[in-house]
Amino acid sequence: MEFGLSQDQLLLDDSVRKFLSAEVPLDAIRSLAAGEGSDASVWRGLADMGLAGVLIPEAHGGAEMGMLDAVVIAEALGYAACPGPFLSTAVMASYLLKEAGATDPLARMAAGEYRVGIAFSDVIGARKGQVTESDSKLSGQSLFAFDAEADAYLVALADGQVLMIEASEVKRASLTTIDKTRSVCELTFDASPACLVTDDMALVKQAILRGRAVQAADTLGAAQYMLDQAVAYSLERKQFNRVVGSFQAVKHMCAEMASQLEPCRAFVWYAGHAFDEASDDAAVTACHAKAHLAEVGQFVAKTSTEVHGGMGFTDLLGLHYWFKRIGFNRQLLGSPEAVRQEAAVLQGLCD
Amino acid sequence: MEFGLSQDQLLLDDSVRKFLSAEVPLDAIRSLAAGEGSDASVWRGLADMGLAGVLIPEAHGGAEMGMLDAVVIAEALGYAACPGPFLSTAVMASYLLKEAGATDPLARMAAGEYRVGIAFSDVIGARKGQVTESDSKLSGQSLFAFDAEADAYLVALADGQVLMIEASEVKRASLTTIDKTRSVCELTFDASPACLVTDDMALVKQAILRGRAVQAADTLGAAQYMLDQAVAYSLERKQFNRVVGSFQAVKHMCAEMASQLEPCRAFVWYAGHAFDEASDDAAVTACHAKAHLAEVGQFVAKTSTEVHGGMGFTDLLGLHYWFKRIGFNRQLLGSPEAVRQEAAVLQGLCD
Amino acid sequence: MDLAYGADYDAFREEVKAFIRDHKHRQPQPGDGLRSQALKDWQSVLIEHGYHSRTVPRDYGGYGAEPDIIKSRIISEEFGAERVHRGFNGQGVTMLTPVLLEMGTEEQKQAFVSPTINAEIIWCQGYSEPGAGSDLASLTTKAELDGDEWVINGQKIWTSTAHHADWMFCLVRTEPDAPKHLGISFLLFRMDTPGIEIRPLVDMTGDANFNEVFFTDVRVPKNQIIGERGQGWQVANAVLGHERGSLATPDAATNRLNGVKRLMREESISGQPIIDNPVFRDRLMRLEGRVLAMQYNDMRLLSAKINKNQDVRLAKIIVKLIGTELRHEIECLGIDVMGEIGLSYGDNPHVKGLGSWQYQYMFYLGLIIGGGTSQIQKNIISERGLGMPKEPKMSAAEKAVKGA
Amino acid sequence: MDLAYGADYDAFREEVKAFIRDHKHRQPQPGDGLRSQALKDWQSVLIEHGYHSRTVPRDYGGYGAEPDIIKSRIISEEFGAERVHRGFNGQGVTMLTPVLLEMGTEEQKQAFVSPTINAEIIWCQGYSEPGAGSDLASLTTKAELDGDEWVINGQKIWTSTAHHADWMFCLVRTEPDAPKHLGISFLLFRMDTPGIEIRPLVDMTGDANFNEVFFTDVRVPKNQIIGERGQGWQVANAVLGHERGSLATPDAATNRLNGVKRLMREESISGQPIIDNPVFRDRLMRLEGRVLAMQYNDMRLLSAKINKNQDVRLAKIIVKLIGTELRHEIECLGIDVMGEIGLSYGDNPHVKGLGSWQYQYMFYLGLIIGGGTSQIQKNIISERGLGMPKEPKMSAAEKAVKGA
Repeated sequence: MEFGLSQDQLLLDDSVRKFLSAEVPLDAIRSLAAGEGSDASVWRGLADMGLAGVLIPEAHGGAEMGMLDAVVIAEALGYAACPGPFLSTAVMASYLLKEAGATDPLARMAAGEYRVGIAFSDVIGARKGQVTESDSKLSGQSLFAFDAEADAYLVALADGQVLMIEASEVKRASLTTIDKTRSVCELTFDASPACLVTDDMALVKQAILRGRAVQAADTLGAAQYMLDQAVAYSLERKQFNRVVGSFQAVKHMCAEMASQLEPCRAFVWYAGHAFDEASDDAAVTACHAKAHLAEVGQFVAKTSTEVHGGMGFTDLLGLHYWFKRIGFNRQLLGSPEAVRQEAAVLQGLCD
Repeated sequence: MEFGLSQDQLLLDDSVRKFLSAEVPLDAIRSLAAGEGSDASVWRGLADMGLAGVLIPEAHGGAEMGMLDAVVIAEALGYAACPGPFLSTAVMASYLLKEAGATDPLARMAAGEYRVGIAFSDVIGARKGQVTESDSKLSGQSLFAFDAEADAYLVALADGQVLMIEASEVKRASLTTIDKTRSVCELTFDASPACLVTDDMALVKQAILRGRAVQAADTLGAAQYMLDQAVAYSLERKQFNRVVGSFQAVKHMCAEMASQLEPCRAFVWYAGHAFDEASDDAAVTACHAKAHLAEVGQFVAKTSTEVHGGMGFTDLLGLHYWFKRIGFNRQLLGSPEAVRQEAAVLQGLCD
Repeated sequence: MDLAYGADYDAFREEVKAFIRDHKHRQPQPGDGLRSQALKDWQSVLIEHGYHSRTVPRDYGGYGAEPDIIKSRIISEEFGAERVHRGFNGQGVTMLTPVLLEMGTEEQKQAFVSPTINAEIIWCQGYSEPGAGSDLASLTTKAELDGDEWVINGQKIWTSTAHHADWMFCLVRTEPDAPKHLGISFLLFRMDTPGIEIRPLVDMTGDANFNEVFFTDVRVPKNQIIGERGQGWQVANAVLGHERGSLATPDAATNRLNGVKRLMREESISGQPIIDNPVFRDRLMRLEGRVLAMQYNDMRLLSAKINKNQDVRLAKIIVKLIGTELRHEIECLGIDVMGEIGLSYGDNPHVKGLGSWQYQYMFYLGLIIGGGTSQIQKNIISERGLGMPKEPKMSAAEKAVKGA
Repeated sequence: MDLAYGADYDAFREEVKAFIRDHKHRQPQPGDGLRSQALKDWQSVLIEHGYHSRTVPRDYGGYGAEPDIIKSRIISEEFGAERVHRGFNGQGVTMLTPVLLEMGTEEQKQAFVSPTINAEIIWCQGYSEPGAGSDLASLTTKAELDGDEWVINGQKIWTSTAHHADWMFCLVRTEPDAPKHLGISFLLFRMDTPGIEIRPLVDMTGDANFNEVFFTDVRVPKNQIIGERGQGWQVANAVLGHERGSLATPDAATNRLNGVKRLMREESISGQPIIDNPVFRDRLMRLEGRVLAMQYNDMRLLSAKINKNQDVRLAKIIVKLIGTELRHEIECLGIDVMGEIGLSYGDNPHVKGLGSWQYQYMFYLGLIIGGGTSQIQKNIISERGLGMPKEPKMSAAEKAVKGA
């Protein structure tokens, strides 16, 4: 019995973190946020390490690892506030295309050469007007698709059909959100030709669940970064002739962050593992992990900013990129309330 | 423009508090909790001061004061954890009988000689089996009636009928609750003769709303007592060679209690005043005051106990009587969730 | 309890209403900046009618009325209800003018009050420093007397209007050997004095709501000091309290809460109006209860100002702590109810008229921190409000160990 | 990640199951007390089969197995699943026995271990004092050597089984002039020694879960000491850590949460099953998420014990803080969902099989406070877990001012 990461996973974690700390310094995030540069080279680097194909079978050029590996990677990506289409291409689209037997794009995806975005708004929480399909042509709007630089999109309709459409076939308007380390867009379809991938609603749901587990890990990583920064800053910064980290109030804020965050580590590991083992509780666990990390993440994001005092509010330390990434994760693929509701439905506690 | 208590109200507050601190020492509460003694002499004393008839017209022997006065009294009663049928007889029953024109019992109620209890379970949150009426005879059970020593009860049926029944006509089983400063019982009716007071559902609702405003004030008083005790104890008790009240963590716990509690003072004043002025917002305000004080009260009750350390957990200081009184108020006449739901309904935000 | 203002005040309210009706069309428009003639004209009209600088003496360009809190409140209510421009109310107006009137020389009053309230001089405030956020007494920007001039070196931070300001009022250390609180002076100087460099300080919202200001051998005439040398701390403290209360007004919280309520009624997710979601509705109601508590607390404070017979010390010092936190949480609900669309920011078309919940969410986190963090607020509440002991100071020996 | 225990352990589990199946009928019944023959017999059976005192050497009456955390876990799981009596596990068994085995003399081990694990001697623990709740080092109960006897005077508090106990293991100050931590000794004595008075300490639940114990010239033979004079602090600390973790097991939290879930499905208010109330359901789900986090954290801790290759320091020291708070909140939901009926207590018929939420709600508040308040826990977490500085000590001068 061993509950924890294997040697391989520890090595994976270590190598991803080393790569990210070299390749995604704060300056790189700033440039991207300013609309300069792109995440292309970072994504290629991650792909070279096998991360773009984490869930893709070896037969299709992937690394054929598991969801626990994806969770380990996501935690490292969150810690670094790393941009790139990991959630969309490497997790959700890879899973869905593989399961649906639409294996054509997988090799290019694993190589980091083809990015597939996710346009699931109609399933996650539809607003006025939904996307409709007629004769393999899509019409309407998908309000919130990620990422904005994808080469193609998987579009999920309310009835569970998923179609794939080349980016060149749609009108794409980039959407500004709080989080500049991720990109989002609005897609407008006008009888745009698309290709049916599956009409199995269960696959859509499973893809979303896997996305949630991975997102929980991303939030854990980002929150851990904010906690680490808060502790370090509090031991440097002085007020009233003492380092602020010697004040009981500040110590307790850090203790509260650590106390809430630390158990999340085991939680997200299990959330990943449960998919790999096809455990009965995988779906409920993914929902709970996502919702729980949304709440803990919000607490840590706010508290760490407060520990940083005025500096936390400024752009100078760049702390806000992590604050916003945590905020982004909170809403993406369902707000905590919506996701908890789903956890209840999955247990048969309500319809 | 003056938002606050009048000279008369300040005098009232002062005299009630003086009376209570003399007549309701901790030992008296202990005796009552042990099932020894009764609240009879205290209630008679309060009645002599006009408190039993606070809402009863002078023509019927009452003091003909207003809801703001009732709120001032309730805060003092809560501060002292004073037993007695103030909420039931002096507020809810007095209001309801007066408005329904059933004025016969009012003089005896004002004199403190006749206690009228409240059996509104079927309206507040019915469990299996409701009370039914046929030919002015009641059958069924009312699960949660207060107080257990009443001379008569007002029984509200789900359809809004309110009947009055003499205690001698019902089977009464005393119910143990956490709060020993209040008494509750279960009433069993077996074709028991009762007297119709009103069939106006609006009167029932108004009586409940007034009860809620008064309860909010009671919680405020009890919570203020717990805060005062926490501050005083923390300045006496030493640990690690310092009074515990000099630790920043303890100071901040007290600051948080005070910060949440202090605005509640103005809030409950207004909740009382709004009824006196028949303001449009009286009903919503009463619900909000009740629910808000339930949450703030719970926070203060827990935090004050923690500031007292192990002593807070023991019976030695008797602090738990206030803890439990606050807990009792939280549930009585509706849990915070139920009451907030009603605040939403009153504003037309839902059905 | 008497919530009516009385007949005289009702008449005054009618006056205000009439003024608004008659003059509303002359107010500055959204495009009009700090330096626009439109703003200056409007400022004059307001002062002339007593709706700005109401209690500033006529000799210094004000309206010269006796202080009357209820009239101020009525003006505030009516202008607020009609969303009429309140005139320019920068830090020069709200913070420096009271200082000048109370502690300035006759010459200083003559020179500065009228241009300040007429928006002819825009001021910025130079109090905070990087090493002295919550701890103003340890500021290190110094000024040394060299002949007839102060020579200033050092740095300020959180200077909100530095890039627009003509002048700064500033705390500097002039007596380095005096005890910390006694070595500070309150100086005034022009922002175009050589040696001043302004760097905008971008914050988490993406805007530069604040600046850093650097001083290198900035020379200021000796007489541009308010109060005596070394008394700057007392001069500044006379108005600091004013700032803390104003960060969290319950009216604004009520408005924002009603904004969330409107949002929840108007927007739907998956075909269901958000207001029909009982979990969000419960959060809304919970916040409404908290807003009401602060609203009546505020009425109590107003009443205490008028009637002066109540002890509201505690009710007052908790406002910043509770009010900023409450606003932050209201904005959070505004985000949460919108799901993924709640992430919209900046030029995102979904932000539209809904108000930028994310912006306010972050800005109010800034206010929770700014003007005394929540930790400092809780210290103050426990010490001044509840009479608990101050933090024990470290012994000299320990300072040597922990410091450096 | 490998959550299977493996074939050997699966076989062991079958053994345990078989034992339970065969012996279950012999377990003590609810009426059987601490002194009953039924309990003693059951204790013998458990020890004989290795389900109690498993790692205590055979020479001292134990089963004499090597420590095996997984086997312990399996025993725990199977006994838990079948709700089988675990035998007597008082403080003598859990806290004194490890101390005796590690630090007792051969004579002491022979004299005490076997009767202790066989429930023939019931022990109580005398650590806490009224003046030294979270601060054991400042305890003042003193023992002076008079010839061949210690003479004890002073008072203990929070002594949970004092009224049932035969013996006490106790911390007393024996070297009044030594530094605080170095002047304490660890003594054992009979509870019927003259001069001992026990007063039950009723707590907020209404029960006397604890006692106060007063000592007046209590004479104890000199050799009834564990370790050396003045080493009592180190002796006690060797096992104190063990106590803190055990107050908040996630299994119990899961059970209680499932209890609330059952309650919500079975009970209705105003004709609506409580589980249909979305606001309560959301609270339930929120708590479930928190319980799951603690459950997997616990698996991680278990794994670290087995595999010894992980740093779980932080994961371990947060358990008491988070676990007790979580339980308190679970109990609160159990109360809230029941509305007015949730107030039921004691002999109230509505309490019935639902479990006494109010009792546990208060009892867990006691546990939040007991064994190191939340404030102490947060100090420990920040200092030992995050490497933040200790509270600065007050200078001697200030002590003089604040103290006394």
